[in-house]
Amino acid sequence: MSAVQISDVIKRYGAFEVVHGISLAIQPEEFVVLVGPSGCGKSTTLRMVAGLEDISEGTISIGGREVNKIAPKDRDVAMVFQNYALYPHLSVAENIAFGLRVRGERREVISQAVSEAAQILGLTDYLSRKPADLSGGQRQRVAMGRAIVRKPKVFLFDEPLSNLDAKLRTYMRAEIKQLHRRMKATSIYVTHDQVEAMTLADRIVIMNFGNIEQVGSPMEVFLEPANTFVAGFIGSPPMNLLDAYIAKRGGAVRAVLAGQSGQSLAVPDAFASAATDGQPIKLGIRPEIMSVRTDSAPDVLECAIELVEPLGAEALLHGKAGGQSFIAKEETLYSNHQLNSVSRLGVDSTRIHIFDAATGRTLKTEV
Amino acid sequence: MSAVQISDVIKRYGAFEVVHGISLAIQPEEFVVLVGPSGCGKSTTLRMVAGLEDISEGTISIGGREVNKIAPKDRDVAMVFQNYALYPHLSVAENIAFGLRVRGERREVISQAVSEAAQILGLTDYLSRKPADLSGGQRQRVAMGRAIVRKPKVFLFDEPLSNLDAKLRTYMRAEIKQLHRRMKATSIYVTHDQVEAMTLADRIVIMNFGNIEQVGSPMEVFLEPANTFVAGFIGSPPMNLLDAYIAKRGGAVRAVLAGQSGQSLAVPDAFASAATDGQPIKLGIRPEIMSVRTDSAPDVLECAIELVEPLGAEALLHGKAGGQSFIAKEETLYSNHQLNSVSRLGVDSTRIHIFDAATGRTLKTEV
Amino acid sequence: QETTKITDDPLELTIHFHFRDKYVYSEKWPVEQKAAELTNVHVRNVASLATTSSRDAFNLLIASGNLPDIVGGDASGGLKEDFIRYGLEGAFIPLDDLIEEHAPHLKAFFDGHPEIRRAISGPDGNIYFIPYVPDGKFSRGWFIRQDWLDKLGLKQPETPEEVHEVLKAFRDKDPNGNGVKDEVPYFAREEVDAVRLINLWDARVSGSERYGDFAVYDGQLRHPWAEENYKTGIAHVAQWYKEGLIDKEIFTRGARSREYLLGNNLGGMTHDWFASTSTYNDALSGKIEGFALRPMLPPKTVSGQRFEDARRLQVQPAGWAISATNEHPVETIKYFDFWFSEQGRILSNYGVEGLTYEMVDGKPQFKKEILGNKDPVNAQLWAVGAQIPRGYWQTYDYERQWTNKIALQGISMYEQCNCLKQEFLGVSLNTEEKAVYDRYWPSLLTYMTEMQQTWVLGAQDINATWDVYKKRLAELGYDKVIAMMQSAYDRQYGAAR
Amino acid sequence: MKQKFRDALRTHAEDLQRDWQLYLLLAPMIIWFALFLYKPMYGLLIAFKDFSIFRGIERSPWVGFAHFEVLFQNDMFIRAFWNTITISGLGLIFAFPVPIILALMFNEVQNAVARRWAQTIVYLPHFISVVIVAGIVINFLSPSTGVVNLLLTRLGFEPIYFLMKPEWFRPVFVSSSVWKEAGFESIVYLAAIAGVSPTLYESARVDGASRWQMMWRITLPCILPTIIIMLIIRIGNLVEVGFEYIILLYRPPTYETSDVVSTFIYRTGLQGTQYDLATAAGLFNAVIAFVLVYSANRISRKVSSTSLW
Amino acid sequence: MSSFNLYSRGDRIFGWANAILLGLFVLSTLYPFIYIISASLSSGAAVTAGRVTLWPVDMTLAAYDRVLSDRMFWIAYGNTFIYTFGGTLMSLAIMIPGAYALSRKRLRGRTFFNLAIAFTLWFNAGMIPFFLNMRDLGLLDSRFGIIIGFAANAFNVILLRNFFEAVPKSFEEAAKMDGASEFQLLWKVFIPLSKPAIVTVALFCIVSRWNGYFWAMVLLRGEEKIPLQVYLKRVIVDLNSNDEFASSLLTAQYSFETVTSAIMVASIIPVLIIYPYAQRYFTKGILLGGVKE
Ligand SMILES: Nc1ncnc2c1ncn2[C@@H]1O[C@H](COP(=O)(O)OP(=O)(O)OP(=O)(O)O)[C@@H](O)[C@H]1O
Ligand SMILES: Nc1ncnc2c1ncn2[C@@H]1O[C@H](COP(=O)(O)OP(=O)(O)OP(=O)(O)O)[C@@H](O)[C@H]1O
Ligand SMILES: [Mg+2]
Ligand SMILES: [Mg+2]
Repeated sequence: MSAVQISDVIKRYGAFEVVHGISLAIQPEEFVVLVGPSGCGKSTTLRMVAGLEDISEGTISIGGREVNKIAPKDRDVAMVFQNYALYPHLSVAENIAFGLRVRGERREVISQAVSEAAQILGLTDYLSRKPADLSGGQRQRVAMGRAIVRKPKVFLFDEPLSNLDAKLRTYMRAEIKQLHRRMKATSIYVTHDQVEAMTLADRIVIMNFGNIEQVGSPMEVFLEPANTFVAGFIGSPPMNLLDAYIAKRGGAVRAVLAGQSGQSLAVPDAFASAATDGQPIKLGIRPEIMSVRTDSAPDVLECAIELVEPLGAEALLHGKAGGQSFIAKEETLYSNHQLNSVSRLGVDSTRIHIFDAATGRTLKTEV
Repeated sequence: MSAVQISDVIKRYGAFEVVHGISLAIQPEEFVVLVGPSGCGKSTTLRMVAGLEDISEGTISIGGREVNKIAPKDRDVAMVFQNYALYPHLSVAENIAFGLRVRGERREVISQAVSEAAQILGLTDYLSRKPADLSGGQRQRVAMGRAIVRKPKVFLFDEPLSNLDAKLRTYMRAEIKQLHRRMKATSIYVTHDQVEAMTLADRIVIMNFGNIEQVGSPMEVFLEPANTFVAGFIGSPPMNLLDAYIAKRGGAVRAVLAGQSGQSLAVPDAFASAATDGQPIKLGIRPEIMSVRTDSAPDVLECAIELVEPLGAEALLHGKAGGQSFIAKEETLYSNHQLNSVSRLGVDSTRIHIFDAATGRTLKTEV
Repeated sequence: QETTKITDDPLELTIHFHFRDKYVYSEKWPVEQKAAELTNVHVRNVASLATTSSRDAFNLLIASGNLPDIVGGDASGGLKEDFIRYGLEGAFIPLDDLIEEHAPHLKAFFDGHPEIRRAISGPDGNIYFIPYVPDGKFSRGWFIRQDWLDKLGLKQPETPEEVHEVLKAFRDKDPNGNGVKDEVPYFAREEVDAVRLINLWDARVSGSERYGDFAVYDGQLRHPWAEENYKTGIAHVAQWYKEGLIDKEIFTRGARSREYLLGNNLGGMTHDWFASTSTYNDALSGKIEGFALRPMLPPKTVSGQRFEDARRLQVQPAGWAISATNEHPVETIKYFDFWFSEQGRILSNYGVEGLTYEMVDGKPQFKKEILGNKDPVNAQLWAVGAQIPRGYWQTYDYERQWTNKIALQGISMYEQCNCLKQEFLGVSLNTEEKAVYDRYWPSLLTYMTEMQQTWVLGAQDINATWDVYKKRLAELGYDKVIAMMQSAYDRQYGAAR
Repeated sequence: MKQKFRDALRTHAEDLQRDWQLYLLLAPMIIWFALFLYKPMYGLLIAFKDFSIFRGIERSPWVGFAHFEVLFQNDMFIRAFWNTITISGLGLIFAFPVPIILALMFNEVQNAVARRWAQTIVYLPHFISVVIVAGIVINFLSPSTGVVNLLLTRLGFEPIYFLMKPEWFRPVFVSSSVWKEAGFESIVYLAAIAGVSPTLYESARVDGASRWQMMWRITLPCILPTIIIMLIIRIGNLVEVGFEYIILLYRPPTYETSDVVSTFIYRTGLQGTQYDLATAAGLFNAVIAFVLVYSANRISRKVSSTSLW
Repeated sequence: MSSFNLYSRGDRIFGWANAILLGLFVLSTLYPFIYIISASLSSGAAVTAGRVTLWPVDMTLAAYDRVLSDRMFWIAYGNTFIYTFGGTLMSLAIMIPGAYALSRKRLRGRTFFNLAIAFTLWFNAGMIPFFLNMRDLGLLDSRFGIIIGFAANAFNVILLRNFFEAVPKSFEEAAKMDGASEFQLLWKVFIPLSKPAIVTVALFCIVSRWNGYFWAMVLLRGEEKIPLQVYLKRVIVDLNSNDEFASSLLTAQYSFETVTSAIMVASIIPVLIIYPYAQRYFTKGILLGGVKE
């Protein structure tokens, strides 16, 4: 029995359909991350699970019980909001206690639960402060405290870290991960940040325009993107997707860049079988498999570098090959290359991806 | 003659001093980024340059002219605000034209300038919209349009990208960089995001608690941090700073981790000379110089990995060595290591940093 | 001794009685306690003490539909029409039969004063309320600064021309001797008196003490402000106003102008209440050397007669009535009758023996403490429940006792002159007449008032606009109103004529 | 079709069930409005009846539109009506902007302490009864002793008997009303101004705007929605001018410009206690007010997308 | 605003011009207040003679003596406090929950109720029907009638509603998830969050209650129930009618004007005390502009 079962769920606002019949089974104790661009329906889906939005069609079950008509408070779920929704007039302790208090729990039970939660989250010293006197990370933790104090079956998170700065975000996501390890509660986490998705998820659900594009473990979706959308969404900087076509010459299958240059790369076997000669494709090259060290790479692209962004240990090279823009990522810590003057980049062509240009689907056949 | 000269500037709010006498000379056409944690006085400094705050002591000159008593509008500067400060009741075109309009420019001049700016920023199709009908990135561009249309001597940016999501931020910062190339105007840019600082700056100014900690090119501050603060601030994930002490045995100088384990790393010559035996230090190890491939590394740390965060092409390893937490960064695209079970990490000890534990200053001597 | 007890067992009657915008009936009044002791009828007030408008209090009582046994008091605009109107609608019972059978004193009074009976009768000829019947004829008269006259060597003016001369002298010759031309030759507190000078040209200000009332000219009802001599009068008054003989601010200075102008030794001549105006002689004697404000006879008019237009109402549109829901109409009328008996009259006029008055030679005489108190005697009497507008018959003697000598002299001077104009006592309108009245009259009165002041102030010239004025009156329904009033008048007073 | 209807009914029932607590919270207020504002509206029937206060509403006979005819055939009423419109129209033109201007001016005061004091003071006249205000006005404008006229004579002008000149009534009335109420009314705008983001001003300063320009180009447009709402409310009151203050100030010679519907009714009502006529006039007013507000609201919604409901 | 000296010349001139103009306006509004205080402290004769223009003339406390020694004044003062605070509490108790319910977009019938309430801004039945209604409800001559009869008004409801609408949605949702009922949500979340609006509305209620007299006069019977403003009215009537004979030039140190002024001063004082507290909240604002944008 899955912890949360979403079956053919459709959501309409008036005549406008924003979720087009998605299905998803979430296992107990699983940490599932919904990821996708803004407006793709992540929050809407989460909110339907929470009971904050009506379900237009389909069913959602929690712990085997259909909850379509059940009020949020009776679903045994807790939610952490993007803006934390902390009550400014209540202290940290009161904020955490709020859920128990309105349910009329006894005083001792509440204070016991609050101090436990505070302990877990390291908030013990701040219990009497007001939210306004807390830092962003502390606020975030209070919001989590409000959720965990109720010990719900399912945790819901709606972009809980997006109001934090990068440093704190890195830190808090590790905390969330550890918290999940400890509490072992089923969690659904919404974000549009793919780094968060990758680092937190047991399984990632990639959504786009109200549909699920792919479901899989972080490495699965990174290594085997089902389509150009997923390929472009997972990974940072994103996979370069270049217009190209298939050229089959005897046994050799190569992907030729569109345009004048006629440069080409060898196509790995997993893709080659499904490709037909002359088929227009999207050639997917991750920035990481491009390298200025042309010696070790089997294939090489002629290119012009337009902008170099140093990031410290690595640098991003913005360039053009055959008239098409791409980004390459290069470790720079030890190297002394003059990155601006590079004109050839090695590509590990065993790691490239081939997608059908028309449908965007991967040409990979199961291996 | 420098474009902007800040000399011994102090800022007090009442009796509370928030900027403690900083000096900085900014060259014409230079792009300087002020970076530092929240509340360190970046915005205050920028606002003093803009003329939005009084200068308590010291002087600021723009283009050789002291501006301490000069109204913002007469300083020939333009500013882009974090929340864009777009006038909600004006269209995009009117927003961009505002600065010219209030200065009583002629109609033709204005419309010429607006359409030029719109062209540069790709806003031509949106000129008649209201800010409320724009996406975040578009609003950001309008804010920039407002600045560039006036062709000021100095551009000031106060965290202009922090309201955008990660993807858009990456994109816009490349745009800003290109814009700067094109306009060649002196720019001062405030951010607390070190990636932005690294990618945009000609020179980075790192501030902390109202003081300047270090000024230098991005690679300088990355490779040669002047103190633990800079070391911890620049680079993502940040440099690990472990408590250790110096052990000089004959010619060999090693940094020994505090605590029971007694593990040690060789100290590079540049630091060795300034170090005294037994001196407590902070041992700085960037995540990038730690590696599971222990073969190629001269030094090795025994450790326990507690959490692995896969990021796709690489993974972050959260671990402990001699009881002290650290983060290591590992490329994972080609490797099949079982990262969880790693117990030894190689460290490129030629790249480590040594800081005095008491002052936090680097022990590096000029080489 | 004839018993005054109306019932053997004490009877309590409820009353709504709100008057002078602030007082209500009170069981605590000594007069009321005395009356209760004598009649065994106890009257308990239900009127609101909170309301500061007797008119509102009355209307709201009616609106509440919950009438006590007795409804009475006064209100702005008078309650006569209300008593009659709601009497006709059934709220108050007609009193004629009850009076006939149970109220000998009332019967005697009405028999002796048929004009009053007619004046308060409804259009159906019935009496619906017992009125407050004032006594005494003269209310106001002319006053002039005799000391100024003496100083300037003038005598009291006898003709319009002489009045003109005197006022001009007051204006020009610095009678107050302060070297500044700040004298205000003629002034008045109230709007009626502001144009009182038109009397000098035989025009009338009002047909009664009520402001802007109709007047009877040889049995013909007309409005004085539509008469030719009104035109002449106003034209002259406007001229005098222009010459600065009349207070520039006569229409705006308001109720305390007398206090101000006399107190600061500025005012020369006025037309005002005898009693209160005379008191200024005492009040200012120490302050202004030789101050002498004296009553004078009305000057002769251009046609050579002498008349006074202002007089006391013979009957006030106030009093009390019996509600239809009253279960003791007989006892109530007997109670009303009590106040018209000898004992009742003394009680209602002088208060309680030993408290406010003593019997001297069989006549009530106010005690010294009362006469010497700094509060006016009438105010003291109100406080004990005497001289309040219940249905009672006033006797002028009460006032004579505390009116100062100067006023009394003035009044007797006017008595001798016998130049008082007849009063229009008002008519009771039936439904159709009332509809005509309501529809046209307020606008007519507004317009006439508006024009009166406009002319006096010189904003328009009356000679130039008189025809327009007459025409406009006709448009506003003047003729209809007059015709209606005439027929009502004929019905009500026809028998008497 | 039937199914659809049943579905609709079901969702209705579900909504009711889901939100029963909200309805419970709403109930007291709705009951209050029904009981204290809507129930008495039954009394508007008076306008169509020959109303006798004693007989009550039910038992008074119907007269149809007779009272309205009486009103419209009376050119005194027509005059009063136009005077009402003119006076409140002038109020709209002159008195409406003053609180806005005041609020804008307060906003420009830098010293917080001075500003708070000034605000408190400006707010005081609201608490002074109209009787006293009228007294002060009369006192001030008196042709012999009034300060204004003393000033005029000192400057070599003829003194003016303001309260007796029809052409002066409206200026006097409107300006003294402003004097009394503008401060209190500015509260609303001050609050709206407080909601404008300060960075807009900083940005404008850097862009080169003067304070004057900022006031015009930023503050004012930003509080425009509030202004419009207040304007709509005000437009609804265009046919209302309270009689209390007018009665204290007007004199027969100025009736020409000062007599308004409420004073007309006051006089008519007082003389004849003609509640039916007064109600008819009130109903007429209300209908006009409603039409005005409704149109203003619509126009505003179209033009500025701000509206009251 | 700390960059005071960084204004250009034009801006500084503007600032001064603004300050001067505003100062003039402030002085002109301050004047009647000063006048009233001075009048209340002057002799009746001086006021009547128009000799009081700015400062008290013939300084005397007679008027205050007359007012403060009247038992009725204190009763009326007490009543005003009862009506003001009772009435304001009642108003808030009725309008806050109602406005809250109306601010929830999902509420069925919301548009209808909103319109019905806005309608009453311009349309009311008039005095007599209202009075008859109060009679039918048995609320004549009752303190409760005064308190309940004027408890709500459309303007304040709209104001509160708009403020509630502007409260971020996630507060409501978070509390819902936590299991709060609507009542708890209102009491524990919305009311604390909406303090500025509530204080503003409370002030409006207090002010109108404090100043209101007409209906108290019409609806109340007993003297022991009247509020201060009615008392003031009565004193005005009282002093006016006594005037007829007593020429106050000599007899009394106080007069009509001085006594009414004294009462008015006494009645303004509590407002002066409350207002600065309330003013702090205005900065947070009436979200009147937030209507359907
Ligand atoms: N109340 C609503 N009425 C109409 N459309 C809505 C409503 N709420 C959301 N939508 C629309 O539904 C779509 C999905 O919205 P949703 O909030 O689920 O997106 P999201 O994936 O969470 O995006 P984000 O990352 O920006 O939060 C969007 O197109 C949005 O405009
Ligand atoms: N008006 C003010 N009055 C008093 N202190 C202030 C004021 N403005 C700023 N400060 C204080 O000055 C210090 C520096 O503020 P500043 O805004 O310059 O920080 P910052 O570096 O820009 O931070 P952030 O990244 O959060 O914008 C902070 O401690 C802040 O609290
Ligand atoms: Mg979302
Ligand atoms: Mg800042």
